[in-house]
Amino acid sequence: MNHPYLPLTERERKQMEKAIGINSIEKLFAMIPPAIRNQASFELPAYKEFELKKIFSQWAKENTPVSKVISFLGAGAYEHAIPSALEHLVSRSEFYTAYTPYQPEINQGLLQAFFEYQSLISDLTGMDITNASMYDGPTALAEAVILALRYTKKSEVIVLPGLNPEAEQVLHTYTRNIKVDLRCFPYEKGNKEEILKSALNDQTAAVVIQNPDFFGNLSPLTELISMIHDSKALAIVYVNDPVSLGILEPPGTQGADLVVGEAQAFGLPLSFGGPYLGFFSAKKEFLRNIPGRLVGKTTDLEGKEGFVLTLQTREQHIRRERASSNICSNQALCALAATIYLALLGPVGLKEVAWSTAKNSHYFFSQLTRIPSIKTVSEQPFFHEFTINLGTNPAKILPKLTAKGFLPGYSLEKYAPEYTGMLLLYTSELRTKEEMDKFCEELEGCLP
Amino acid sequence: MNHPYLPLTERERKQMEKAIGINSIEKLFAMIPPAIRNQASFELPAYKEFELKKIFSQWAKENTPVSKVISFLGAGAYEHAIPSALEHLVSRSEFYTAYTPYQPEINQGLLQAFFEYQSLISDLTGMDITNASMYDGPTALAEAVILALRYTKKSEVIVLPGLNPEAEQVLHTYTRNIKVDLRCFPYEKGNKEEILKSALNDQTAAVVIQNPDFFGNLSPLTELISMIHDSKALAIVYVNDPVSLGILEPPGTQGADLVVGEAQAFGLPLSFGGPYLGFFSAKKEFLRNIPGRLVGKTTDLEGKEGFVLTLQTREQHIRRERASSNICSNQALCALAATIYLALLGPVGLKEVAWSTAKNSHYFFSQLTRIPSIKTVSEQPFFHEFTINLGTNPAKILPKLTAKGFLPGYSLEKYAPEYTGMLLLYTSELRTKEEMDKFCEELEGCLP
Amino acid sequence: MKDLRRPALLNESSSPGKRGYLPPVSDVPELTSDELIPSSLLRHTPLCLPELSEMEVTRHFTKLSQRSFGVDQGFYPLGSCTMKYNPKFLEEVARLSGFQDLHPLQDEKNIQGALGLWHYAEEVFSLITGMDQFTLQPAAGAHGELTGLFIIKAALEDKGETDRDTILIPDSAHGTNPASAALAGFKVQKVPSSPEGIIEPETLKTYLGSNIAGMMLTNPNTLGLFERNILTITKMIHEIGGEVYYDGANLNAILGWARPGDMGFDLVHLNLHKTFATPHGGGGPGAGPVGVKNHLAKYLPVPRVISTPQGFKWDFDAPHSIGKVKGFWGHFGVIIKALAYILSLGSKGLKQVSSDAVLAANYLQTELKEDYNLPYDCFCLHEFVLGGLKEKAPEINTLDIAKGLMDFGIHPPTIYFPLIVSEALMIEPTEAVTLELMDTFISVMRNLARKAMEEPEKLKEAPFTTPVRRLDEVSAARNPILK
Amino acid sequence: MKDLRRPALLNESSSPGKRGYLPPVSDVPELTSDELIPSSLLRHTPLCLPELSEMEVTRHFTKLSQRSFGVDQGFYPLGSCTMKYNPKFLEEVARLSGFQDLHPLQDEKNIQGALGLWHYAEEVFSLITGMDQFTLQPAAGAHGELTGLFIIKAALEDKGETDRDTILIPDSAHGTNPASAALAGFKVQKVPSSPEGIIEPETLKTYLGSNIAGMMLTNPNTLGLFERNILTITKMIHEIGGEVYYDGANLNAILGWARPGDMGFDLVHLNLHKTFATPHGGGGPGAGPVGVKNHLAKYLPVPRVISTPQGFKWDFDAPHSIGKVKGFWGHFGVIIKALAYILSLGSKGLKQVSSDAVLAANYLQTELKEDYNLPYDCFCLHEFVLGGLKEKAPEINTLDIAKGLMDFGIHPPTIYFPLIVSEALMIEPTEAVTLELMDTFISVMRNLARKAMEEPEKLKEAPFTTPVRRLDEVSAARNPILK
Ligand SMILES: Cc1ncc(COP(=O)(O)O)c(C=O)c1O
Ligand SMILES: Cc1ncc(COP(=O)(O)O)c(C=O)c1O
Repeated sequence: MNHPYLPLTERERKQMEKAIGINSIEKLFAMIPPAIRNQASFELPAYKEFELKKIFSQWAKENTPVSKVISFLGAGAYEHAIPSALEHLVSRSEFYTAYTPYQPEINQGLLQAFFEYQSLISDLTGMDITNASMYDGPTALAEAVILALRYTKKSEVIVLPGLNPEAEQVLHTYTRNIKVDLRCFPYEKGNKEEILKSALNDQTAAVVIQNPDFFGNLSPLTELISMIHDSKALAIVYVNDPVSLGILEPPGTQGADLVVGEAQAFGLPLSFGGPYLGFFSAKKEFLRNIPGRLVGKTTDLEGKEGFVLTLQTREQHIRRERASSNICSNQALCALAATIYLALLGPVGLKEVAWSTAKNSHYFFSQLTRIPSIKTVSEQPFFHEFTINLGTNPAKILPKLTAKGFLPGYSLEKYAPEYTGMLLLYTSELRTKEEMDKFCEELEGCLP
Repeated sequence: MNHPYLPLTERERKQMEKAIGINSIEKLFAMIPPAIRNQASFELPAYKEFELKKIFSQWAKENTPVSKVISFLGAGAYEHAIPSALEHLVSRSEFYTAYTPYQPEINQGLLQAFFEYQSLISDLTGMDITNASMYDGPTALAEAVILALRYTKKSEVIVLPGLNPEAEQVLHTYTRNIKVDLRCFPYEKGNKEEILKSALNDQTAAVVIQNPDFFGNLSPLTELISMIHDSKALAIVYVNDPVSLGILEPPGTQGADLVVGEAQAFGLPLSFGGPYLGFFSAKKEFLRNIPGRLVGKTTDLEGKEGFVLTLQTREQHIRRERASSNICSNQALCALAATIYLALLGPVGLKEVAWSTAKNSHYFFSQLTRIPSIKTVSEQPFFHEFTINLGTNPAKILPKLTAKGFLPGYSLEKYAPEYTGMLLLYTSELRTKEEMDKFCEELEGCLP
Repeated sequence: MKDLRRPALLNESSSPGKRGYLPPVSDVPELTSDELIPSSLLRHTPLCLPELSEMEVTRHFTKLSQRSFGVDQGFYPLGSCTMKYNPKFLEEVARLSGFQDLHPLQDEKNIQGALGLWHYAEEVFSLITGMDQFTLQPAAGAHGELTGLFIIKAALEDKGETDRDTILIPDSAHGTNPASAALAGFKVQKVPSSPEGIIEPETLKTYLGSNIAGMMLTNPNTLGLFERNILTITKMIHEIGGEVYYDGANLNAILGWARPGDMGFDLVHLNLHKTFATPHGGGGPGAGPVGVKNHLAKYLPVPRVISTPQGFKWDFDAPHSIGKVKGFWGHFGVIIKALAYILSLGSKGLKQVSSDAVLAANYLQTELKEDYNLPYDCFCLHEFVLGGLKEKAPEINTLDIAKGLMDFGIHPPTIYFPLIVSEALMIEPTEAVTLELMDTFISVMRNLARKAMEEPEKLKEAPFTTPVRRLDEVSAARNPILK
Repeated sequence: MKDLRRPALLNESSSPGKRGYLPPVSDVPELTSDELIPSSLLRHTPLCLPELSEMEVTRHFTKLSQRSFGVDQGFYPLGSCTMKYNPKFLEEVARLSGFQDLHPLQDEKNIQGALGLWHYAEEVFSLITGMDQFTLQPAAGAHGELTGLFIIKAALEDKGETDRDTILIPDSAHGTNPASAALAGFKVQKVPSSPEGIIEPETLKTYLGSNIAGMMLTNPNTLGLFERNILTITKMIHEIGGEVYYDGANLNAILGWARPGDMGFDLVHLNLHKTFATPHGGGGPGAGPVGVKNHLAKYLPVPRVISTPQGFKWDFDAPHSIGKVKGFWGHFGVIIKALAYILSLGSKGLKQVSSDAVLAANYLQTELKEDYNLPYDCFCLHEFVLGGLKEKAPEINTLDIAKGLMDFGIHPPTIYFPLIVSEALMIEPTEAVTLELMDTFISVMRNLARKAMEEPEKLKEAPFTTPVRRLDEVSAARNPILK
């Protein structure tokens, strides 16, 4: 068989068989019990490249990408403009066809890129150290909570209201088999300070605060964290769109012990939910407890600066069942994309993106809440996402807006049935005044 | 002003001005007469990248690409399947952002690629030498004719019927200012042998034969060329789709002196007519007369093999008004694409493409000519394109086929009014039996 | 004087005012920042991102790329990692806007193509592995393991067998196996391999007991050897009420020749970034779909894609599910590529993949065992493990051989793994290799064996031709500089 | 032993049976090849294309790319060539299927976007240059020259002034100018530059006569100097009935500061691959649109795009046209990129482009003239020409300096051009340069000047760090191996 992905030819196969001393490839598989071998066959068609292009294009066509509509949907995955240069650079095949750079001398490029990534994320979060990436935000959070439990040797974790439901669910899955009392508080249960005040106790290992929270609102981190520290618990801040860190005071300077989150917003396409990019930053006291890979700077035998994977004794391939985590492959290429994104945007660009999303959302909020039947849900400050109450069943409204070419936000009844009628709306920097005005007009027209 | 394409900052500009000893950039332009400077201003808007994406996407959307229809349009530009790997490799920025490799030591990659291109094209055409590319087929032909005139010092050129009209027009433009008698023969004027027999004389510098010709037909090159050589004229063979050389005996082994043509079919997108790829092959006796760049193999001071631009004394930058041509920038990246195409296809793949187009066209021809009112135009063998006579005014028929999602070939009335009713049809390897049958059915339905 | 070929750190070229990209800027009526967000929440700590033009960013990362080694750069026989060629077509198809620009929370109506592809991919993986049901949610192999172990946990809880707290794992296993088991709340019991490098039922028997929740196995194992007692092993585990987990990292050896489902495995993960040619990305993203037999299907993560008369839908209704193991649904971008790869080869092609991979490994093993120790001397499957130099060159160890290879443009094999072979060199050529390349590799390896005897001091200093020479890893760990 | 880092020739890795791509294959009822095409016409000579897998092709060309030097690799101050940064966005936009997959002969109805873009691009070029009408047909700068000269010829014939057979060209001109003039059937008369490096009316006067068809000029000229007598010069040529042609290769110096149309030029070509950032592609494709004043518009090549109430149309109706200078319409793919570049900068940005390019050139000139001869010591525009080392190192010439630069990761400037400066080093930093890079370049150039004195033998052997060392060009030309 000759195929573009199979470089050996029949003649070469024969030649190799001869060198090995066999007369048929079957010999090499002879140790597989016949019962198994006889069952192994299955039928799958083979298509040529140009046929597959048609097949996959057809699948692609049966979807409506956000680029073809006007989207106000965020809720944990955030559309942003992606620079062309990013696409170009991240597609360099030296990067994407490489493995984890275990062999530093021929992989200085990747190692330096991850080192840059660690530096940039540490700068943004205001933390001492950042690892080379996690699978995504929710798993990063789960690992942070596990770290906190192990580190503090306490067993209770408080999750303040407003944690992204994806993250909350993953946290539940990950902690189901360890001794922990996970205390999650619903949004209605009063404000975060009050909840914290009553819930904190000497068994509290850590408190999880998402900021901006799932509903878009901002919390006074400094105050919350100081309460947490007063209880000798660790403060874990979860960031779902780190663009916010361009204009918000970083959790690190406000005392956070661990800052984890989802960095898809840094130049990764929405991609139907993945691959995304979990980040994990910590104070340096947790250096030997954090999961994942770390790249460090060192020198070579001639004294030249270089980069290596370091502190690997924390990791599964060395410490096995006592490792800080089981993570092996991570999201390296996504971390590279985020690094390129930040390098292209720079401080001014990132601030522009952050302010634009914030300005758009505040304008949008003000226009929407002018509509008489629409109710405000919260008085708290928000960043680029907010919740309104339509005061009616969205199932009657949203399909009409969809038909007009809008992706009308996230209907919170999916989050919890008692939230029916509430809509979570996100405005990226791509949205224009005209689009938002149009949406308000159409929405008003749909409302009873 | 700060812009992603302008790396200097205001502070740096000031610093540089200071180093130069000026206090304003205006000083550097002071030698431009004020009258000119005052007129120079014009207004053009500036858009950001994401805005331009929208603007250009809009322009793109106002076109119907062949990928969205079923195309039987060839007539000098040929749709073929393009491998993904080609796109990827030709987009490596080391290649596309480089200049002509005047400095060989840091450009061995480009030079080797052009050397490979020369080798592959020489192999295909059966010729001794091939230059590193020309602007396109038509200009390559014009330069070949000029070479022949200069070389033979004779003044008459015979153009056998069936030369692509684009090439013919360019040939006219290029030769209008030199002493030449360009004798072009219309298609009705009998067969090529007869024309040749009567037209050849001792003033004939060269004869131009397109094979397969514009109407798709194949000529007996060996016989024609031997007649030409009997008259001491040069035989110039023009190839408009070199895919044909995968299965046809090469012009070189049949005696051609110069083989030139258009190699767009080797992996270049249709791109609305350009950039394409002119190729220029010759017998070695013309080595010092051919236009364009040549890459040669040599050794470095340690004896390692390497590549350089060579025989540059033919070229404009050295010989100036006595150069073999004025060409400077050529179609380097297109030649690279063709090289990658041929490397990916290999002899088997290229033959498959050639045979598939040939089989499709012969099937299509047989099905079309079964329709009673459709007439055959020629009895000659053809390759992947052929002409039929609709026996009616195409203006009534073609729009209906277009509305059904077809690009129904090339209406030869555009070529010459007396050809009204004739249709030139091309079938690439991408066409399927089903598509051809459907076309026949629809066409028959449209005919009176 | 600066060496321009060396990429500086991004910050070193930063200069205030330079822009690399101009993002869209809001066009709504201006409000002051304070009216938007209380100043107490705004950033007062300076933001130190670098300021660079597009050209500088492009040059920087282009330089970094040229100091990296991927499959496109050359031979990459990194054992266990299956560094096969990543067809360019996969990249193109995954970048279609109809895939790439989908928000995970869009209405099912508008993502029928994505859901259909998803569903089909699950079916295809079931077919290839002989399993009943698949989840595509896990992000990588280790994550698949964790998911599988969560499932085992959930099943045990369901059955009230919570005192089954131990997972058996061979001593040759990959580090993620014990680490995943621990993270899922299990104890780990190591099972020693026999002198033939495989698990013997006799040995296994001694570890069985009512505390055993199950066993994790790779087959072929990390020595590249097929666990030929596999049917006995899975039967033994089943008999004591355990589940058997298949670590799919080595599936590349047996495509079309054997299926974990048929061997008696209850759970399996795939490494799409190994077996199915999706690029490793310098360390990720991968994808680690998990397949189970029917009795475990109800525990799979939510949601599942189901086909209904009204089209494909997400199904969240799974009361026994372990829940979610990551945000949203899985690595869609990776899954597309794997499916495209599978469909370009079909069942016949996939079997040829394994045939060629195994043939290549045996060819190399045959040729290299003259100069290098081969602790398990028998036919291997897709990879084999050498135990350092045959003729002991006292100063030279496996690390030196690895470094020496770099000077010939070859990526070193996996070294010092599996742990049960001393001075291990774990070599996996994959099917994506030419005979010419293997012959060159063989001659380079022989040459290094000779050098180890003749010029050990020199080899000890390799590599010579890389942008940096051997790096001081000890001081990197002792005094970590991480930003 | 093969060095895997050295790319072999394609044929050397060929092995019968390997496939790199599987094209579509016809599904019509089978006919024998003979029934299709007479066997006498079929290929009997073997076809020697290489047989390789996709992986090998990918690795081959990836290796070749890594042995090539483009703008993305580093500083590229190649004078006259304007090696500015090629924004990545231009590539993306030109690859849209709605542009890339258009057949040139499609119905006008289905290509309104393409024609609209074309028409707009013509208008934009007119605006920038101050010309009246543009053709986008020419394939490159030299091709634009040829087109312009054909137009002059046609106009002369029209007026019956066929004895105007001579074109005046400064001695500093690029080689394509005289070569194009000759190819268009003109005689060439060289006009010497003054000691100040420009054309003096006094000198010019002596060449004027009734045989003069016109003059070609670059402004700023190839020395980077503005022809400050330009208004006098164009007037003088017009007075004797000639046309003045502007070689636009140096337009990057004066965008927004001066327009050839306002200087009195009758024809101008643009090098989109220089001034407007379309990539050079390792030697092409470029594009060389030609603009003319109204009196020459009727001679422009056919077809032109016209805007009608029914939409855009191709207009072939031009009885005075010179005809076509290339197949179809022009380098559409290149034109898209140039327009995208122009619109991302706007008029203000374009003026800043030239301001920065000129500032950078003057900065380098100021800093380098200490160690290198500066034959024309005055402010330059976008480039300047050095005349070798100031302190004569007898063994070292400009070629050695060029080769020496390579070892620092810098592309050498243009050398030995223009011909009127001995040991010429023609330096054009463009606006796409950082101050940091220029300062490094300056220190490298100083270092080389020192080396020329201190270690001339060493410098004579440079480069040392490139994949090959100095190549034997003499034997390449004496004994040409071209395949
Ligand atoms: C045998 C084996 N198991 C598990 C893994 C972990 O897979 P991943 O890196 O995708 O998490 C690997 C990866 O190298 C492996 O080789
Ligand atoms: C001054 C000048 N004129 C003309 C040309 C020719 O342009 P092209 O290479 O596009 O044909 C060049 C190219 O270097 C040039 O520098």
